[in-house]
Amino acid sequence: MNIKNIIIKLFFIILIGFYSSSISYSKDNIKIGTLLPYSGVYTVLGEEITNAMSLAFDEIDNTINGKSIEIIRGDTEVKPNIALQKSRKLISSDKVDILVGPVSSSVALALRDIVVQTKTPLIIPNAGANILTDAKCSKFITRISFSNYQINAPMGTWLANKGIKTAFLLAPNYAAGKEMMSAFKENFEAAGGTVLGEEYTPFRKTKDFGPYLARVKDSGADAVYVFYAGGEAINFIKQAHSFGLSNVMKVTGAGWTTSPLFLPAQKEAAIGFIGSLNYVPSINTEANKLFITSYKNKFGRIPSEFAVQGYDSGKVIIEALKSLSGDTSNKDDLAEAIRTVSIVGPRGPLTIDKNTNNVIQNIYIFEVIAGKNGPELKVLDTINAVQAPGEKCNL
Amino acid sequence: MKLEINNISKSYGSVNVLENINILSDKKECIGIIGPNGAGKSTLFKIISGIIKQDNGLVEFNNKNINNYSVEQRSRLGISQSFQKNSLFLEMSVKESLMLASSHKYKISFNLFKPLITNNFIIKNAIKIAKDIGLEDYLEVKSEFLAYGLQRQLELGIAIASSPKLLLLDEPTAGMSPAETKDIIKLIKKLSKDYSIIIVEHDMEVIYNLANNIYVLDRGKLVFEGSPSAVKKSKLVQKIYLGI
Amino acid sequence: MLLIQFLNALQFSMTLFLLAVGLTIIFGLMKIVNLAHGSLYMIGAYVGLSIWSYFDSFWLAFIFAPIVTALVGAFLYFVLFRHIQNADPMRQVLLTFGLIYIGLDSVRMIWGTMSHSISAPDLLSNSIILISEPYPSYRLFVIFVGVFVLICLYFILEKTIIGAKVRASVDDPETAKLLKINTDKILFYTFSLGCGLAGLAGITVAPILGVEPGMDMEVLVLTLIVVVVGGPGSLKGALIGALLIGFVDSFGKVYMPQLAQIIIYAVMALTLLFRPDGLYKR
Amino acid sequence: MRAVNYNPKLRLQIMVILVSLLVIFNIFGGYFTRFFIAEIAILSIFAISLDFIASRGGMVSLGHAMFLGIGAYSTAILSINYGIPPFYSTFLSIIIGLLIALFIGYFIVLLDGIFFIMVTLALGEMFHAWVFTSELLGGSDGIPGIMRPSLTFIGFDLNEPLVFSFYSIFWLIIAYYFIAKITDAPLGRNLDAIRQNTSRVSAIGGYTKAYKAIAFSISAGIASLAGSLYVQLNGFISPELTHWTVSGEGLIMIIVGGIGSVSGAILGASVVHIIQHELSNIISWWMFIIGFGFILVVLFMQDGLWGLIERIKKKFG
Repeated sequence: MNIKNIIIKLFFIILIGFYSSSISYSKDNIKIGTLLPYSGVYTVLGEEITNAMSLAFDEIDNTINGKSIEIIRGDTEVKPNIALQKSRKLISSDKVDILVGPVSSSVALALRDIVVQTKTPLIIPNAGANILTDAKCSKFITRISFSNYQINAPMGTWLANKGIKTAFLLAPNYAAGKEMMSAFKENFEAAGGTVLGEEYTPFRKTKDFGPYLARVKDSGADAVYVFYAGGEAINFIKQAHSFGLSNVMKVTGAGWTTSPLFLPAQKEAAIGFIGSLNYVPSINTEANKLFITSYKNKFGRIPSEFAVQGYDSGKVIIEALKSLSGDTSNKDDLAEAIRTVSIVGPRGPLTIDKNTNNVIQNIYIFEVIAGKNGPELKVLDTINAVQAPGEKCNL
Repeated sequence: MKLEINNISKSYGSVNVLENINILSDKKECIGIIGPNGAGKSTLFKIISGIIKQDNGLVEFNNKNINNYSVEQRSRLGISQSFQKNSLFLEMSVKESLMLASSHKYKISFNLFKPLITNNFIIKNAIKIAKDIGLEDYLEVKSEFLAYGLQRQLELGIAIASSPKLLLLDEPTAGMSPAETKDIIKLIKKLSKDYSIIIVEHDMEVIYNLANNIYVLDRGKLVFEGSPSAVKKSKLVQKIYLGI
Repeated sequence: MLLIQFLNALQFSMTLFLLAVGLTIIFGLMKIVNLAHGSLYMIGAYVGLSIWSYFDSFWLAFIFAPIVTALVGAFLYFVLFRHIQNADPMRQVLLTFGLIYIGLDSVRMIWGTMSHSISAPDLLSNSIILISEPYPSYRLFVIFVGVFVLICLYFILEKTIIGAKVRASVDDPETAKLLKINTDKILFYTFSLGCGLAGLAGITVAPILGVEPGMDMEVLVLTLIVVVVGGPGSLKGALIGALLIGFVDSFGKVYMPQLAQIIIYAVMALTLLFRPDGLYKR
Repeated sequence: MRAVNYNPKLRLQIMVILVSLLVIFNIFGGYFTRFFIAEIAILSIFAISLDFIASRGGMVSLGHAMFLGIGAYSTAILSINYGIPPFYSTFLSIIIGLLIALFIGYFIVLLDGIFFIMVTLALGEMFHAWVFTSELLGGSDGIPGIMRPSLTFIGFDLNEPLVFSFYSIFWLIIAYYFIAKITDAPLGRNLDAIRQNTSRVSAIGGYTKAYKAIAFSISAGIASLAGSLYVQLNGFISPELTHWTVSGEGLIMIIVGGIGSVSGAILGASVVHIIQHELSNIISWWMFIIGFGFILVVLFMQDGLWGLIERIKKKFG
């Protein structure tokens, strides 16, 4: 037997394997492709979003006008290049009708061109880069979550009006961290506040905030304004507590810092933190209570704001498809249907900004207080229908 | 060829390994350096070949101060060495090892595109050397599969492939059986017609057979210099070696 | 402020030392650069997390997490490292690279992907007032653990027969064999000890730095830098390297925040430019 | 570091088979497959660059993703900020990578084994940290909207996936040819000798530092080429590409393929990339399996797939 034959056969087997598996056969379903992290550091966000979205579909028995809804998962691994690869597979091989994703902004920016070129509607359930609904906006990209500006800007005005005169800013050194701080700073200074200093910590490499905390304390500001997520949020809050930061100034920041995902680990160290976010579990509406109960029943834990964003993405998809009677053949119509949806979700009323395709939503300003089962988020104030600017976007 | 070693000293901490060593050679000859273990002969060898630097003194080659020359630069001047422990290119064939060893001499080593194995001149040179060292039957054999004695011969071959002016041999018979030793002595004798050689050895019989001038080291000092017959007669040398 | 920063730097250095010392003795004895060292640190923290949340006792976790990690190390030694001892060193390094992948996914499968944290024991959960500034007493405890381990290791290596045997095996394995020192046994114990120290580091800093997937990679690079700067295989080097990197990093963050990301790499590059074998060559 | 047997003939045979396979699948494959083929071709170029210095000169680099990044970012910046046609920016990127590596190489190539790994790792991490926060390079979000070269004047539209895949395969062949040539040339053989026994090459008068520095910069140039093609394929570049684990994955590829065989690197890149893609579609703990498989290869397949092919070939004559 010839060596070449063996090698060729071997390779055909491997390659045919990968080729055939990338072809999908069912044609009648409505296919929703997700581009979310299912491995790597953000896995928990990918799971929350997918879980909650499937919950929304479950409520209508996964069918619209006789067509069943199918979720096809694409694992981005939080790497833009992998996400691109997966998006090509979902769009060309699986022929999905709508894409939902991603979690991080760099991945969203990487996906931007391919979804616009292939006219595949993309619903963003988390990534917050301002530019996605500004200079890089498109009618095929609809953001259900937030823009970084949207969450932080109200807080600047609010804090300044509550008598905070000076602030120190602390955030991870990457695009989102900087966008959030500049949104806060702009509005804080416009309302008469002064920023005494700002520090950007190496992103995902900072575990010990000790050196920075000493610096923040030294500044003598009325408040420190921070944005952290994940392990960094837990570490920051716990370490700030152990250094007694809250004794000398208010600890405030973007609300993710004390997300319900991290509160069980932060415990009483988080008490006193004032933050702003587009969702807090204690919102007192029927829609929210219902959502929390059904999510808890199915997945065994309290949903986070990420889950809410996933759930609302599902809701938006359902409403859009209903308005088209389940017909997804015309991509332009589909995109138009998505951006004209308005719903009332767990976080309150949502509409899509016609000019930018960014969601218009309430922003909640909350304080972490001691509750019966550990710390809770208590709403201090609600800023209604906050819009994000997008002058460079012409839709 | 002229090699001059002038007042070389070397110490490690408080231990003087070499003290004021002088060696002069200005003709084609075979110099032997002997001494008991710890006499400092290996250190002297390494200083001549450039592996380590002396603390004091001067090494001159063809009237040129080469104190600051590295091993590579000394080799390019024509000082080539073989090692006490085999130092071969184990994954290469005998032929290729020898070709490589001469590639620097003939200034083709920076060539990016003409395959080494198609360079006829270098091949001829390698085959000639293989004959000289008695490995012409093993040209295509990988070095790692050669018997130990043959590896020792290849060790010499690589050293002479760049047609050096001075050949430094560090215990060329180390670890060999008496029969193999005989072969290698024969080989070095043949080579000494073409090259100036310095041999470091603790086996006196080998040196008596090969060298025409012998330097005897003891505890870092040069204690005797002379022809093999003079060394043989010297009471001092016998005392050092045999402890009488 | 300066005192606080000094203590922060010292505490970070001691964490690095706990990690680096295990890596460096393994390197000294086996000439293996164990890239999976960070994974063992992570395992220590996670095992500690489980013990802590099950028995609600930090001290139990503090004692047993390093032991479990050492056992994992012993297991790895028997299954893998024993067999590749004489293999090509590069191959050994790459094999441990495969272990990183396995460690990452194993932790994810067993403990999930959430970030967790461990509470400091009640005894150490308060702050101590140092010149009118509160300083968390747990951080002082971390410094104490580092110094304690340092003293123990020094004592074992310099004053006991076992230590002498280890040193002999590091310096000259062939002579050690001639002296009938059972190098296999010594390798086994020191390898496990090194892994256990990584686990100890994991559980010790968990109340400060938390427990989360990906924590292995963060410390791996830092630890490797400490070991290389200090001089692989040298206990003294590990200490000096840890202090250097710890202080440069902590003070760099405060006084040169723009360079915070690259300063330790620069220190390492400069060290190796001028001392290619690290600060302490064995 | 041990390399596979030096065997130019088998090397060429495997290369021909692999390229034919890539071409066949490119012609008959769909949209996704074609992109996938282009990715494989580009990763193969990167693997070749790693393989070259690991096997010729014994330099295992954990910072080579830096050069991937240098190629990618140079291409992006040159074509977006300076309006240089993408085709020429590819060439310029290669030269930039080459020169930077020559400068770096001058300082680091003589470092021994593990020290070399560590310094390349440190340099790579420094570069990553810098890119991650650099305003010019788009920071953590990266740079979108990078154009592909326009070859319409000779009738090729590179925006077609089919054509771009062929374009990538074309570059793969060039890279292979170039590296294979150097491997066989006196320089390549000397580098191989350096890997086996550096001090002896010094003793016979070799210019060890110069050889290694040249090899390092050639390898960096090839890696830059891969980076340049990669950013043109995706139209996007972000700092993730420069992380040290990317270099690590490259090392996995060449170990699986067989170190020092050039075409083995391509084989390894293809197999690892396909398995990775397939596994991550099926199960979420694919890293576990990859890691386990990698350990098995290191333990039991000393020369990787190349060694396997060699053995099969021996068996069947």
